[in-house]
Amino acid sequence: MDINVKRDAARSIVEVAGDIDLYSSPAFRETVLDLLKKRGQKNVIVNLSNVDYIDSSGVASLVEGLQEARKRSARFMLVGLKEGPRRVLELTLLLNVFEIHSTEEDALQS
Amino acid sequence: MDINVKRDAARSIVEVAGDIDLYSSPAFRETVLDLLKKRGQKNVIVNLSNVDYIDSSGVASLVEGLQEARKRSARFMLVGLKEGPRRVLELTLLLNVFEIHSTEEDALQS
Amino acid sequence: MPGEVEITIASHPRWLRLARSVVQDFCVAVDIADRQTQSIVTAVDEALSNVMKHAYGGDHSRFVSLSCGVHDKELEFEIRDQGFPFNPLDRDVPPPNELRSGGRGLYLIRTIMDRVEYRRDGGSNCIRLSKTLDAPARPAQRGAGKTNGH
Amino acid sequence: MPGEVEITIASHPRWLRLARSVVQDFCVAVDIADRQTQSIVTAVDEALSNVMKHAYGGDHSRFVSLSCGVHDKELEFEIRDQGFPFNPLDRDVPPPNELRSGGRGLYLIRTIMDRVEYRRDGGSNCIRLSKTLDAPARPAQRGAGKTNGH
Ligand SMILES: Nc1ncnc2c1ncn2[C@@H]1O[C@H](COP(=O)(O)OP(=O)(O)O)[C@@H](O)[C@H]1O
Ligand SMILES: Nc1ncnc2c1ncn2[C@@H]1O[C@H](COP(=O)(O)OP(=O)(O)O)[C@@H](O)[C@H]1O
Repeated sequence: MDINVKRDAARSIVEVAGDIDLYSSPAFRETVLDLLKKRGQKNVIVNLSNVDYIDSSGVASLVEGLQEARKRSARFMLVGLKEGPRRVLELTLLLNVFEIHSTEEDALQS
Repeated sequence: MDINVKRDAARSIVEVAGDIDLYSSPAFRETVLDLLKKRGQKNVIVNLSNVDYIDSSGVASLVEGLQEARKRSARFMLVGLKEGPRRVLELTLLLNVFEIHSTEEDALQS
Repeated sequence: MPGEVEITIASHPRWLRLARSVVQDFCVAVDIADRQTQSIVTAVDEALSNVMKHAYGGDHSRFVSLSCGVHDKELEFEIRDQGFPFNPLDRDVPPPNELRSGGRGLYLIRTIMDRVEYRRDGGSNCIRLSKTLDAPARPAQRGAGKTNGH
Repeated sequence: MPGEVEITIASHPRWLRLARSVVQDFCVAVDIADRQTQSIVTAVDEALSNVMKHAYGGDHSRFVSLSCGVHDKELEFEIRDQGFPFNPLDRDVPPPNELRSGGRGLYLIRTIMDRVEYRRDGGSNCIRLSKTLDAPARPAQRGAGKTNGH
């Protein structure tokens, strides 16, 4: 899994490529929580368009990101969900809990 | 592995998709030899642009195709070789034995 | 060996991806539909992750095995470890709620698979995850014939 | 177990693709370059194919194992079968010529790998294929630490 963060004053975009699983989720979790806690970002977009697989530890990291964002009145958005990750969020009853957009542009304009 | 044959009076194009290995090479071999032996085709083009892997049984099938073509004064051409298959032909000292073109169009115009 | 394919990996999460490829390739070889394959990969991956995290408590020096088999309309995956005895059927698995950070693995396994069985076998935990297929899988051809080299 | 990953497959060519994925994923996990990985996959696949074709004479009801390991700068693959005793080092392997239809498997294995070793172990043939890496591979971390669940 590779992570790339694009950041400016208004928002952070976390671009992930590869699988998010027990091996890689700790680094993903840390990146997301850092942006919210240390950097105080108010808009965090996680781009999952290059992620084919996410396991329950990856889902847990997303949930922690969402909780942290709510605590700080920040927005936490997911974009580019592929079929596999979408299905895992559906099965874990989280599909309507997250703010989900098709593309980064859609998320930025929302 | 999937095989698709496009054929007209002048030439046959064998389009292969997937790996050519001990499991799939018998079907590949039969297709190629049939075109030469039963159909008497004088120009056979094997398009490997969707083949990532070829093993020694696949290479053997290509060699048999070439031998059969020579026996019948037919042309036998390979197009769209990816890096992996190209390297296997190189290692087995066959890269200069086959007539190799980049695309079907190049082969047809040659 | 109960299945046609068996893999043993060190109990380090770096090997989970490879184990998922095996499950994926196994399902493709026996003609399971893509969508169903994705879910099955998830269930098996969660079971392997649980062994690494919980049965072995994060110790990377142990091993976990996965056997993949198909019998008529039953797809079967058996996960075996020599760790802390744990019967996943003894545990209540409520639907996960959004506030909880962990606790979705067993839920996913039970939701996706049709049957979860557990047995303690000598010093091993042995979990069998099964899925009944709509149509019989392509026969796995154990001893079903010969391949001729040429 | 000699390696970090071991796989056993039924001796049917339909499982070769899955075995190649394992070798591929193993090489990726220990940071081998793509180009080198491709050749290594070829060598191991040829060894497995030979077991199916020759050691088992095309009988699909047997099993063949592959163990993958890395030790410092040595990448090692061990292939084990219970078939016809055969020492590949006893055989002359001339460079293949264009007129021959078979006979390129052992040549590819020897050309690609740095070392081929054979031993007869009880009723098993055991072939070890090794490749010395330019740089030490990423350590396979057997027993090297702990992963914390969260
Ligand atoms: N293989 C196992 N060995 C021991 N305990 C386990 C095992 N699998 C699950 N558990 C226990 O069941 C709990 C719930 O598991 P799970 O639903 O997968 O969520 P998580 O792993 O995120 O905690 C775990 O926290 C652990 O206490
Ligand atoms: N594992 C094996 N068991 C028995 N015989 C083998 C084995 N591997 C190779 N051989 C013998 O060595 C010969 C050369 O093998 P190889 O170079 O792989 O070419 P091919 O398999 O195309 O014949 C085979 O034809 C076979 O007689």
